Order: sequence, then structure tokens, then C-alpha cells
Amino acid sequence: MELLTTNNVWMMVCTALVFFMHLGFSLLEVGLTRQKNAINILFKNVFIICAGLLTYAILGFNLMYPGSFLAGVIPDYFFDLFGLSAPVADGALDLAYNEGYTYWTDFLFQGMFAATAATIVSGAVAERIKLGSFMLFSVIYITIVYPIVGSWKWGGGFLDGLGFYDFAGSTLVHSVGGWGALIAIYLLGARLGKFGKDGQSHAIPGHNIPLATAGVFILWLGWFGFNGGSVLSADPSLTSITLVTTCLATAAGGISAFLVSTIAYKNYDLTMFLNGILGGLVGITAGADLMSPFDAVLIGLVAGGVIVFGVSLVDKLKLDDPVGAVAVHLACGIWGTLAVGTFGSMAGFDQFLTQLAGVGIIGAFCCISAFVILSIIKATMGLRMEEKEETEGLDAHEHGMDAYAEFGTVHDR
Amino acid sequence: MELLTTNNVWMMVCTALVFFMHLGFSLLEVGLTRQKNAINILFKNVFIICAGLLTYAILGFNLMYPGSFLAGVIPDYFFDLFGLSAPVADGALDLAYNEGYTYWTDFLFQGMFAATAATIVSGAVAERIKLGSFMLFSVIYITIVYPIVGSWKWGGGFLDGLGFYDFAGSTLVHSVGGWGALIAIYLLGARLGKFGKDGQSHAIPGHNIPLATAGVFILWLGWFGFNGGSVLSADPSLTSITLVTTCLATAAGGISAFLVSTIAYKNYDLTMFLNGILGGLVGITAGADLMSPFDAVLIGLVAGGVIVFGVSLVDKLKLDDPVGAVAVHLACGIWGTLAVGTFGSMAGFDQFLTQLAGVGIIGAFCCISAFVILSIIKATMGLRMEEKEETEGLDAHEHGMDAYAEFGTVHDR
Amino acid sequence: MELLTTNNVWMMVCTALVFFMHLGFSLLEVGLTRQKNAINILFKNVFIICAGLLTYAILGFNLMYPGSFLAGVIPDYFFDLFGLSAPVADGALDLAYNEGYTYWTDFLFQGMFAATAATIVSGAVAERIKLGSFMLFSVIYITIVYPIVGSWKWGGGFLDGLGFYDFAGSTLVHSVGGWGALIAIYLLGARLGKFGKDGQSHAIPGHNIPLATAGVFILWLGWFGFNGGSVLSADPSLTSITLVTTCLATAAGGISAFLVSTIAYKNYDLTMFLNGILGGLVGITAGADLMSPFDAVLIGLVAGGVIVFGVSLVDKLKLDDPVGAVAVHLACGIWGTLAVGTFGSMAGFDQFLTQLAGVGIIGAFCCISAFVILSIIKATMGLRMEEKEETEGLDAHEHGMDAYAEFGTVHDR
Amino acid sequence: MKKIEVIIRKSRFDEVKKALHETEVNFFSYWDVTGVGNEKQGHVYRGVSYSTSDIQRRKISLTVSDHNVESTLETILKAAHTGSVGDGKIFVTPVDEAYRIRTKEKGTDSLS
Amino acid sequence: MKKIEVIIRKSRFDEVKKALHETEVNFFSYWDVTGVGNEKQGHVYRGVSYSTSDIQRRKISLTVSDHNVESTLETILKAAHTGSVGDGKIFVTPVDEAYRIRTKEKGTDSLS
Amino acid sequence: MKKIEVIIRKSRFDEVKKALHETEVNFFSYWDVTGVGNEKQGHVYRGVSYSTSDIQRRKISLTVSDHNVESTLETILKAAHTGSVGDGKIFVTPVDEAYRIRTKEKGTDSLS
Ligand SMILES: Nc1ncnc2c1ncn2[C@@H]1O[C@H](COP(=O)(O)OP(=O)(O)O)[C@@H](O)[C@H]1O
Ligand SMILES: Nc1ncnc2c1ncn2[C@@H]1O[C@H](COP(=O)(O)OP(=O)(O)O)[C@@H](O)[C@H]1O
Ligand SMILES: Nc1ncnc2c1ncn2[C@@H]1O[C@H](COP(=O)(O)OP(=O)(O)O)[C@@H](O)[C@H]1O
Repeated sequence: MELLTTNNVWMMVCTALVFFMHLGFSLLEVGLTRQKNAINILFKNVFIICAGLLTYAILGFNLMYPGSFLAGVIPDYFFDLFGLSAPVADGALDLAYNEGYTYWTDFLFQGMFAATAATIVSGAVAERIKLGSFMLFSVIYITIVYPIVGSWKWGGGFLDGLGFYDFAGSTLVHSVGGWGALIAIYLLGARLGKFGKDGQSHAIPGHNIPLATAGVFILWLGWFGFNGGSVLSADPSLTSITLVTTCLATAAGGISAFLVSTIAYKNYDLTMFLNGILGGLVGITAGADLMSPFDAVLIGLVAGGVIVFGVSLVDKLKLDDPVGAVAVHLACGIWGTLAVGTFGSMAGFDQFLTQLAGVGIIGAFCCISAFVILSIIKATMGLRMEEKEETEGLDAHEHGMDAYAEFGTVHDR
Repeated sequence: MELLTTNNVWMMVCTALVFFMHLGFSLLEVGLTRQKNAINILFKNVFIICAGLLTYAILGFNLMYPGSFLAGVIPDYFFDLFGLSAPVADGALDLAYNEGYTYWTDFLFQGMFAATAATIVSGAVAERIKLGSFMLFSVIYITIVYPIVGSWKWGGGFLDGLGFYDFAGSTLVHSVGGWGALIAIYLLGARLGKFGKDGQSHAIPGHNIPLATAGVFILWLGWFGFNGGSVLSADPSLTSITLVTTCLATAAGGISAFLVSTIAYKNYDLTMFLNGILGGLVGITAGADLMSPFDAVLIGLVAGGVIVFGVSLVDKLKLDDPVGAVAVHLACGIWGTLAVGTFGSMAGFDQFLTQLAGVGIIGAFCCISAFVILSIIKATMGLRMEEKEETEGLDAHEHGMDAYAEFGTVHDR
Repeated sequence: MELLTTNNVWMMVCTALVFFMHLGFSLLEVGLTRQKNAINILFKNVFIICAGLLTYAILGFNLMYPGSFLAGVIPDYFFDLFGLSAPVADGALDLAYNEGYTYWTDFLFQGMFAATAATIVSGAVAERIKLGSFMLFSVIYITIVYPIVGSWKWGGGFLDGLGFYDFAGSTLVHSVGGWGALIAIYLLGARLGKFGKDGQSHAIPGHNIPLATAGVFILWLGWFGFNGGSVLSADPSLTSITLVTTCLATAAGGISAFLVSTIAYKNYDLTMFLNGILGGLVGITAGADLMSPFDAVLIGLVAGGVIVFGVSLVDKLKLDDPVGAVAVHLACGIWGTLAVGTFGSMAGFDQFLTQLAGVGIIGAFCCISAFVILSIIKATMGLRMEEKEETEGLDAHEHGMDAYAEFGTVHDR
Repeated sequence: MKKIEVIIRKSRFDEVKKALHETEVNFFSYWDVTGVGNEKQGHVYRGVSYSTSDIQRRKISLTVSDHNVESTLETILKAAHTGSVGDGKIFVTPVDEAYRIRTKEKGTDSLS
Repeated sequence: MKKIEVIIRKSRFDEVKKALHETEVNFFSYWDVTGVGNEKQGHVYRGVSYSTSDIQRRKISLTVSDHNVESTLETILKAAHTGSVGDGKIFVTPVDEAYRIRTKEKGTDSLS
Repeated sequence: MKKIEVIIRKSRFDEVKKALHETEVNFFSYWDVTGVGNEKQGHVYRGVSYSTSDIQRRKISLTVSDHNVESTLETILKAAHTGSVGDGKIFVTPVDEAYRIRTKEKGTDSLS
């Protein structure tokens, strides 16, 4: 009982921290984009956490943790699909749920995770997607795609059976979001003016770097809960080594992205430093409990490099990702998942292949799902704002509001 | 002992989170008002938390938790009124205080709550009240009115005896602040330019919506402590269901305010979404430990509607509430308190009447107190800035400082 | 085991809070300086936390907690100097480390502290130091000077033997940073335009006071972990009294700085209020576990006065400290350390002398070290940006980026 | 046609705008400038009191047809006036030609 | 020499800039102003819908030699045009003298 | 009376202001504009290096009486000068009339 209480306290603290990541994402995204779309970006982020929690309660949670599958792949969702299936009805609570924490804590912690996956997409598609279309897509993605993928590993599905390992979600959360982002920016096209007629890439600087920096600090803080809570108990040794590997990989990711980008571009680029920090965080997430501090530093160092080259690769592919979501969440998510087979206590060639298989299967499923959902939306409601609306700003057209009514308004039609 | 330690850890974490709400309020208020008064608003918020803690230590805490009353109503404050009455003097600590947490944790947690009530008023009276008058009012309100009301229920007074239920303070904290705000904006009058000669309401847009959004996220985070800590222990089932109901009601409040305002005004209004989130938080606060997740969603949905119509009602009454404090804290506070009689495990007609009685008695007491205090201040020091000062900005006149010295200063006399 | 788990949870929460202080410092510093140097300031802060953690892992931690000394002064760093010396290699964790928390938690908590010392310097030298030189200095300072000083007391060195007391680091963290800041601003000289030819001091207003205010709230929040975690266990009575004294001293520091500066300058100066809050925090840090609430209030009241006069003294000495780091961290750090001999359960003349000795010895060591390191850097790489670069802004010259690309860019060469 | 450039206190802007509207002058552009002049203002920042003559002003620029110049000037002179140092200035300058981009109209037709 | 002052929609700015560059006019200054005119825009804020004619515009100021005036005007009239109310205005005013600070050149030499 | 409009580097502003004060020109207005001209600047943002000729400048506008024009021009030409590309421009334009709003004074009396 005492231990359950302590575990539950830790899990609730972690839940609060993961919740707080949504502010981190909001500030990061709003800071790295333009003033004329700031309200729109905030709206999307606020929507995702609210809608995400509700849909996860209605459907996602029971879909993700089914324990039983049809053919080992499709979660067997004939029971308990709609609404939370509280262990005991009517307020009385079942403390026997497990040793780590209560059923309710579990739901809330997982719900916060679910909303994260859609937030990742939000940054990538910023400044040009229709609000309604985005809301529809993200609800479907959180409610169906994310939990099905999650069920394959965390819900005890076939990937779990295969031995695939993903501690806190480099693949199950970040890559799921990252693949969605990749498909979405491919289907949406780049923002007007991002690529010149000659194909040359233009910079579209973010309008508020101090807020973006605050967002990154908040995300790092949130990751104490994201990884620390994924231990699913307050086990002293596991939680504390997890926090140490998380922080060291993050620090290494930042320093490495800073050094690589300084060498590559002869310039102290703060946004690369910040992306490197996030890359380190995503990279360590799959194996945060398996690594020694030294392994963690190595994983972070590589992640920092992945970021710098990932960002420039996305650019070369003429894909437009204003916040670097694909490099951070997809590229580093893949790297982190593979790193489980390369470093730390599970390393080994077989494990590496299993990790690769997991990455591939989930990638294929996410890409196909995202492609189908987005294509249907594109064909029906349309995905992208009209050229005039995009030029004049989404805030003016979708919201009729200014983010900074007194610092030079941007309304103009 | 182990359990006490765990409980105490949880309560300290919650205390820190409730403290952090003061940043949430600061950012929300500063974001929804104009640049020329930003320093003034920040000053008020910083003042309230500092002065609130000190006066609560000197007087409020002992007034609120007296255990004994004259005629059951007036806290019997002849003993131990001034200064904290540490259970054992001279540094040695009494751990026998109770099972949940230490005396000191209790004081600090309650002190953070106390300051919240005055902060609510701060937002409503922004941009026109004299700083000195506001500081005086808020000190009196935190030191006397809030603890007396609190003592009636949480201090074991007559409302507690009647069976009135208010888990974490929909009425005891939020409505107390909300009534104060209502009386204050009535006595103060609207900001210049808010209502045209024809009586038409004009919008005065806030100057920094990203900060306001950050404020709302921080408030939501703080509510993990506000409601979670009101369990007064780390009891796993109670704390975790409380967090679940809190988050679901909040999400529902946001979504509902967003939908209702989109239908009513044909526009995706972020500020309504944000107010809806806060409405959901306030609405669930009175019964967060009594509700099933489904009840919580219903309470939130109603709260979202209350917000949209509350904001427009306040406007129709020609009251000027820049941040929506009356709709959020008063209207949703009342709704939340009544919801205890309507939904959840205590629901029943008798309970509903008791809740109504509590709302009415406390409302009457707060209105009268606020009216008397503010009228005396108005008659002596004056409440409102002069027209010239208000036009030119409180920052220039009270502080001689600019919030953003380089983004277009606002000093101008 | 249960107790260890609980202690460890508390320590991890505190670690996260101390980490979050780095956002507080970032926002405070960026808010109190000019737009044209905002990227630079953020870069420095992001760098410090990343580099600080890595160097502390590589060298600092083992240097600081050696347990053995040469001649009682120089940490005996021949063993285990490089790399974390995990109690048991290869992932398996030693839970027998101590009763309070695991080895890893200890490392991470201490690592967050270490980075703090360098951050203090960062604010003082803002807007004119070369980025490369600052990075070099701060790495050396965190890796060598801070751990050696720390080892003298917290590592069981000679100051510990003398009976010197410094609970959470008024001297060991804040003064160490403060002395570094003092020497650095002396060697660097004032920002162009700070002092007129006639020697008159000019104000250089900060560009974003709302962010600075947010920074102060975040620092206060972080101090729950800074002081609360310095108990090194979750002991209910010690942790909770520590939080109470911390918060009361802080509140008193703010109110006192506000009152004193209002009397002195006939003006409600928010920046003084904020500095007063920080002064109260630093002041209580040395004896937070020894003081009664009343003592804490007194310490805070004095700290508030120290701030107002400290800021003006630094100015009179023609030293230029944009964020008030010397007044906050050095002056109040000294005051807090001496207060251990004046108030609370250890007060006494002998203790006072011991405290004074500690302040003096550490001050001398820090000044000499900082002077030597900075002088060498000055002679080789140079410390200060060129006049043209400083006028045009460090962001343009070191980073080629704008903090607010749309609110009036500042690039101009 | 004449261009009338006005520098006023920001706090008089609403008055001036209303007054212009009442005289049927419904078209102009404005932006914020910093003015240096006779007026001084006191500020305090972290204990340093200082006084500056760099004061935020609003600049209005409008082009009117010749026969509207007088009435517009009078309107502004009245609405922007407080009588204290710092009320601002009006400058009248010649305009050779004006165009409305939408219709390509020229001259006074383009102004309204 | 003539000074050409243009008030355009912010959203046409990139077009205008490109068009000017194509006619070899590579020097000008611009800033954001608020324009009051015939165009109205709807906003909503916390449940209050309102319509305002204060609309963000961009002002371009450039001085050209006399023989460049016509072509520059044409370029702008074309590039800034959308046909809806609110396209903006162009004003042409006389310039007595111009200097390039770097070289102290005067007159049309100083313009490029 | 003449209106002198100056576009300078922001980093020269303090010098220019001081120099103007020394020649007893204590009244003017200024604001920030973006200038397009011969100067180019390199930036980097998330790995994309780019060079732009849109550079932040400060615009000063002041009206002086005819006999002050020369001295003011000289002062500015000197104080704003660095010799590198991008030092900016000065334009002198005619002013028909000037008013001081506070006193309703006209002409050169209104300027100081
Ligand atoms: N000659 C001038 N050219 C441009 N702007 C001027 C000139 N003289 C004054 N101003 C502007 O007018 C404002 C008010 O002038 P000031 O001298 O303070 O007051 P007053 O006109 O009442 O004597 C100044 O802040 C400045 O912006
Ligand atoms: N006489 C004027 N003087 C200065 N600016 C003007 C004048 N007339 C119009 N403007 C500017 O031109 C903008 C567009 O004018 P508007 O009347 O809305 O559209 P249109 O020119 O298509 O009729 C206005 O917002 C305003 O900034
Ligand atoms: N004809 C013009 N009209 C308006 N502004 C101009 C003109 N020519 C130059 N400018 C302004 O002057 C600034 C400096 O000019 P630039 O061509 O870069 O340097 P330089 O004058 O040294 O050759 C430009 O950024 C622009 O703001």
C-alpha cells in the first residue's frame, strides 16, 4: 500500500509534466513561425490536448490496451470499446489494478501521451493547413492510428511478442507523429515563398525565438515525466538512471548539433541548438532505461548530427517543415529505436533487426493510414488554405484576431 | 511514518503547483490587456502572492482554521490570532499534526490558495484601478474576508455543519474572488472606450495572446495541485480520480466553449476556448472527488456554455471585465457548486438546496464585504485612475516604466 | 525501501525543479536586456545547462565529492576523476548508496546546481562579452572552481570541519556565481552608453519585462526544489519547514525591496520588486532549515534592503550589471550566509565568525580563480566584442539571427 | 493637393480621429514615431531615475484637395490641443499628383 | 527628382518589390502603417464582433529621378492592384535635393 | 522652411542625435524603417544561409527654417558617415506651412 501510494504520486507528477509538454510544443511552434499565424497555431495546440483527452477516454484507451487481438494484429475491440471501463463502476475504485499506480493514473498518463503524437504533426503543417481539416485529421489519428500502433507493443500485441523494444516511445509516439508529419507536408506542399522558382530554399524566420526557447526548456522538463513516468513505477534505480540518461543524451544532443552546425554553417545557430536538444530527447527515449550514462552521451551526440543533416535533407527534398518536426521526431525517433540494438544492455544484432522491423512495420502503417486519411480530407474538405488567405495570414481568415494587437497588426485582406 | 512522508511529498508538490498558478494568472491577465498597463498588472500579481503569504502567516491562517466559533459564525479568534501558532515552538516540529502532512505544509498550501482569491479580482479591475487602492483592498480581502468564509466550511464552521460541500473551492476560493471582482468592476466602471455613447460594446483586444495562452496552460498545470492537493493526502484512488475528472472537465469545457462560440459568432475564437478551459477547471473544482469521468465531462460541457453566455451577459450589463473573471470564476464557480447537488455521488435535491444556500450565504457576505471595503477606499483614497492617466497608461503614471521598451514605447503624457 | 523510494521521488521532483530554474534565468536575463542581444543571451543559457551537465559528469561530480583531500584543501582527485564512477558498473544499480536517494539522483541534482553557478555570471556579462570566451570561461568555472569550493563544505573538506554552514548554497552556489560575475564585469567594463562621460549612470531598460517577470516566478518555483531538495531526503518536518521559510523570506524580500525602493525613488519599480524576491530567495538559502518562520521574514526583509542598496552601490562603483546579479547573488548570498550566525537555531557569535571566515575564504578563492582565468582569456582570445559589434548587436554578429524577426528587426551593420 | 503631416500625442489620437471623421475626412494613414522636442519625461529603471525627451508620438499623414486644407487644419489644431508642452506639430507640403491604385484615378478624385 | 510615396496592402508587398526590382529600382524604404479608408474588416474578440477601418498597410517611400517617375508609377500601379476596395494610394511630391551620406554625392547621382 | 528626411544606420543614431543637439537642433521625429539598397547582409536560419538587402534603418524627419538647412545637412552628413556601403540618404523637400499645435503659432516660430 505504501509503495503503491508512492508509485502513484510519482506517476501523477509525471502525468502533470507530460501535460506541460503541450505548452512546450505550443511555444516552440508559435515561436518558430510567423506572427500572422500565431493564433492559429495556439488554437491547434489547445484543441489537440482537449480533444485528445476526450477521444482517448471515449475510444483510444480501450483500443490501445486490449490484451486481446484478432490475428494478433487488429485489437479485439468488441468489448469495452466506448467509454472508460472503470474497474469498478460508480466511483468506488479498484486499487488492485496493479502495483504501480491506479487505473485512473494510467489512463491520464497514457492520454497525455496520445495527444503528443498529434501535436508533432501540428508544427510541421503550420501556416498553411485548414484548421477544420487539421482538427479532423488529428482526432482520427489520435483516436485510431496511435492506439492501434500502441497496442502492438504496449498493449501486448505482436511487436511485443517479437521482442521489439521501445521504452517510452521513440517510435510509438515520436515516429508515429513524425510519419504523420512527413506525409502531411508532402501532401500539403510548401508554404508560399519557401522555395523559389529556381528551387532554392528560402528561410522564413520564426517571429519569437525567446518563446521558442522557453518551449524547448519546458519540453525538456516535461521529458522528466515522459521518460521517468514510463518506468511505470517509482522504482528508485530505474527512474533515476532513466532521468540521468535522458538529461545526458539531451545535453549531448544540443552540444553536438551546436558544434556540427557551427562547423557546417560558420554560425552559432540557436535554433539548431534547440532542435539538437529535442533530438537528444527523442533519441534516448526508446532505450532510456537500458543505457549507461556513457551510452546516453553517445546516443545524444549522434542525434545532434542527425538533426543538422536531417533538417537540411528535408529542405533538399523540397519539403517544408517550419519547426523541424520530421528531423526531430521521425529521424531521431528512428535513430533512438535502432540505438536500442546498438548500445546498452539489450544491444545485439538480432535486437537491431527486430528494432528495424518494428520501425519499418510501424512506419508503413502510419504512412499508409496518414496518406489515406489526408487524401480523403483533401478530396472532400480540402487541406490547404487558399493562396490569398495564406498570404494574408490564417489568423485574419480563420480567427479574425491578432496575436499581438498592438505590435503592428497583421490583418490585411 | 512512510505514509506521512509520501503524503507530505504529494502535498508539497501540489503546493508548488498552486504557487505556479500565480504565474498563470499573471500571464493570462497581462496577455488579455493592453501594453500600456502591462507593468501595472504584473506588479499587482507579484504583490498579491508576496503580501498574501505574509498576511496569511500573520493572521489569515489562524483565522481560517479556528475550530471554534462564536455563535457558530464568527471565528473565535481570541487565541493564536497573530503569527503562526507552530504546534511546537522553537524549530522542533510536531509530526503528529495529522496523518496527511505536516503543519507547515498545511500552512503553505492554504496560503497559496488564499492569494489566489485576490488574484482573481486583479484581472477584472485591470487597466483602471489605482495601484495603492488595489493593494489595500486585496490585503484586507485576503486577510479577513477569505479566511472567514473559509472557516465556515473548511474550518469546521456552520456551513460544514449544514452539509455544504465544496471540495477544492469552486465557491470558497473562486466565487469569493468572483464576487469581489463583480462588485469591484461595478464600483469602478468600465474602461474608457469600452462602451460607446450609444451603449454599444467595443472590443479592446489583448496585446499578447501567446502569453495569455501560456498562462492558461500553466493554470491547468497548477490545477493538478489545486484539486489534487485538496484531497489532503496522497490517497491513490482519490487523488487519481480527482486528476482524471479535473482534466476531462477541463477538456470538455474548452471544446464546448469553442463549439458554442463558433456557432454563436461564426468564428474560431481562441480567447473563448481559453476561457472555456478555465471554466471547466473552476466548474469541476467543487466536486472533483465525487464525479465519475462521465459526470466530469458533462460538468465541463455545461461550464463551456456558461462561459460563452456569461461573457456576453457581463458585457450586456455594461460591466467591463477584461479577462472574463466573472464568467470564469463566479458563474462557473456557482455552476460547479450546484453541480455537486446534480451529478456524482452526493447528488440529490436536498444537497442541491444546501449547495444553493451555501452559494447564497457566501455570495451575500462577499458582496457586502467587498462593497463596504471598496466604498470606503473609494471615498477616501479613490479607486480609479484619472482619465488622463488611464488614457496614457498606468505604466507611465504609476511606474514610469515600459513593459517593452523597444517595441514601440507607450509613454506619452 | 519504501522510504528510499519516497525520498528518491522527492529528490527527482526537486531535480526537475532545479533544472527548470535555467528557464527562469534565461527569461529573466533576456527580459532585462536589449532585443539586439536576445539570441545571444538565450544561446549562453542553453549552452550552460548542456555543457554544465556534461562536464559535471566527466569531471565535476567526482571532484566535488571526493571524501579525501590533500592537505585538507585540494580534493584528492587521483581516483575516479574522469567519468561517473557508478557504484556498480554495467547498468546494475547500487541502492545501498544512502538512505536518501540513489547515486544517480544525487549526480543529477548536483549537476543541475553546478550549472546554476555559471548562469549567474551569464546575466551580469550580458550584451558585451564574446560568446566563445564566455563559453570557455563558464566551462572552466563549472568544471574546476565550483566543485573545488563545493568539496570544501559539501564534499567534507576543511570548511565542513570548521563548522561552516551553508544549507543549500547561499555561498557555495550563489556567491560563487556572484564573485565570478563581479570579477567579470570589472574586467569587461560597462556596456557602451551605460555611463556618460560625466560618469553619470544611464538606464538601459530591458526589452521584455513580462518575460523577466515570468522568469522570476519560475525561479521561485525552482527554489522549492533548490532548497527543498537540499534536505537530501523527503523528511516531512525538514522539507516542509524549509519550504515555509523559503517562501516567507521570498515574500518578505519582495515586499521590502518594493517598499524601500518606493520610498527611495518615489516610484513603484517592478524590477526592484523582482530583484527583491530573488534576494529573499538567495538570502534564506544558507539557513532555510534552521529558521523559524519569523526569522525567515526578518532575513527576507533585510535582503530586500540589501538589494535596493546593492544595485545602487554597483552602479556607483561604475560596474555594469544588467540583471543585478551581483546584488542578488553575491550581496544577498553573503547576507544569507552571515544570517546563519545571527538568526535561527545555530545563531551565535562563534558561528558568525565561522560563517564570515567561510565567506572570506571562498570569496578570495573565487575572485582569484576568476581573475586568473578571465585574464588569460582576455589576453589570448579577448573578452569583449568590438565596439561596432556591440553597438549593432551581438545577435547580428555572433548569430546572424533576429530574436523577433517581425517586430522591427535589429540587424544593422 | 496638399499633404498634411501631423505629429500628435498618442493619447489625443482618438479625439483627432473622431474630429476628422466628423469633417468627413475618412482617409489617412498613421504610425508611431518617437519625437524629440521640448517636452521631457521622467522614468525610473532599477534605481536609476532619468529624464528623456524621446517621447512616443503618433504621426498622421493625409493628402487633401486644396480647398479642404483649411478646415482639416482647424479640426486637427483643435482636437489635438491640450495646452501643455508637447502637443506636436503640423506640416503642410505640396503634392504633385495622387493615384488610387484600385481604379487608377488621378488627382483629387483619387483622394476620398 | 520626385518622391513617390505608396500605401499598399501588406500582402501585395512581395509582388511590388519584385516588380520594382525588375524595372531596376533597387532602392527604397518601407515601413508599416495603419490605414483608414473605405475598406472595412470584421474582427471578433471574446464574443464582441466589430468592424474596423483601421487596417494594416505598408508604406513605401522612394525618390527617383524625373525621367524614372512614369515607369515606376506604372510598375507600382500594376503590381499593387487587386481591384478590391483598399488597394491603396500613390502620392508624388517634389524633392529639392538628395545626398548619399557615404559619398556626399548630390542629386540624381545619389539615388541609385 | 524645408523638411529634411534622413535614412541612417540605426547604429549611427546616437551620434547623429548628439551632433544635432550640439548644433541646437533639438526637435525631430524618428522611426524605424526597412531599407532596400546596395548593402547586403548575410543571415542563417536553421541551416539556410541567405543574404538580404532588407536592412533595418532609422528614418529621421525634421523641418527646419531655410537658413538652418545647410548647417543641419552638414551635421548629419558628418555624424552618420562610416564610409561603407549602406550609410543612407538625405532628402530635402519643400514645406508650405508649419504649425505648433500648442500655441497655434505658424511658420518658423513653430519649429523650435
Ligand atoms: N521641426 C520639427 N520637425 C519634426 N518634428 C518635430 C519638429 N519639432 C517638433 N517635432 C515633434 O513634435 C513633438 C512635440 O514638440 P515639443 O517641442 O515637445 O512640444 P511643443 O510643440 O508643444 O513645443 C516632438 O516630440 C517632435 O516629435
Ligand atoms: N488621402 C489619403 N491620405 C493618406 N492616406 C490615404 C488617403 N486615402 C487613402 N489612404 C490610405 O489608402 C488606404 C486604402 O484606401 P481605401 O480608401 O481603403 O481604398 P481605395 O483606395 O481602394 O478606395 C487606406 O487604408 C489609407 O491608408
Ligand atoms: N531612392 C531612395 N529612396 C528611398 N530610400 C532610399 C533610396 N535609396 C536608398 N535608400 C535607403 O538608403 C539606404 C542605404 O542605401 P544603400 O544603397 O544601401 O547604401 P549607399 O547609400 O551607401 O549606397 C537603403 O537601405 C534605403 O533605406
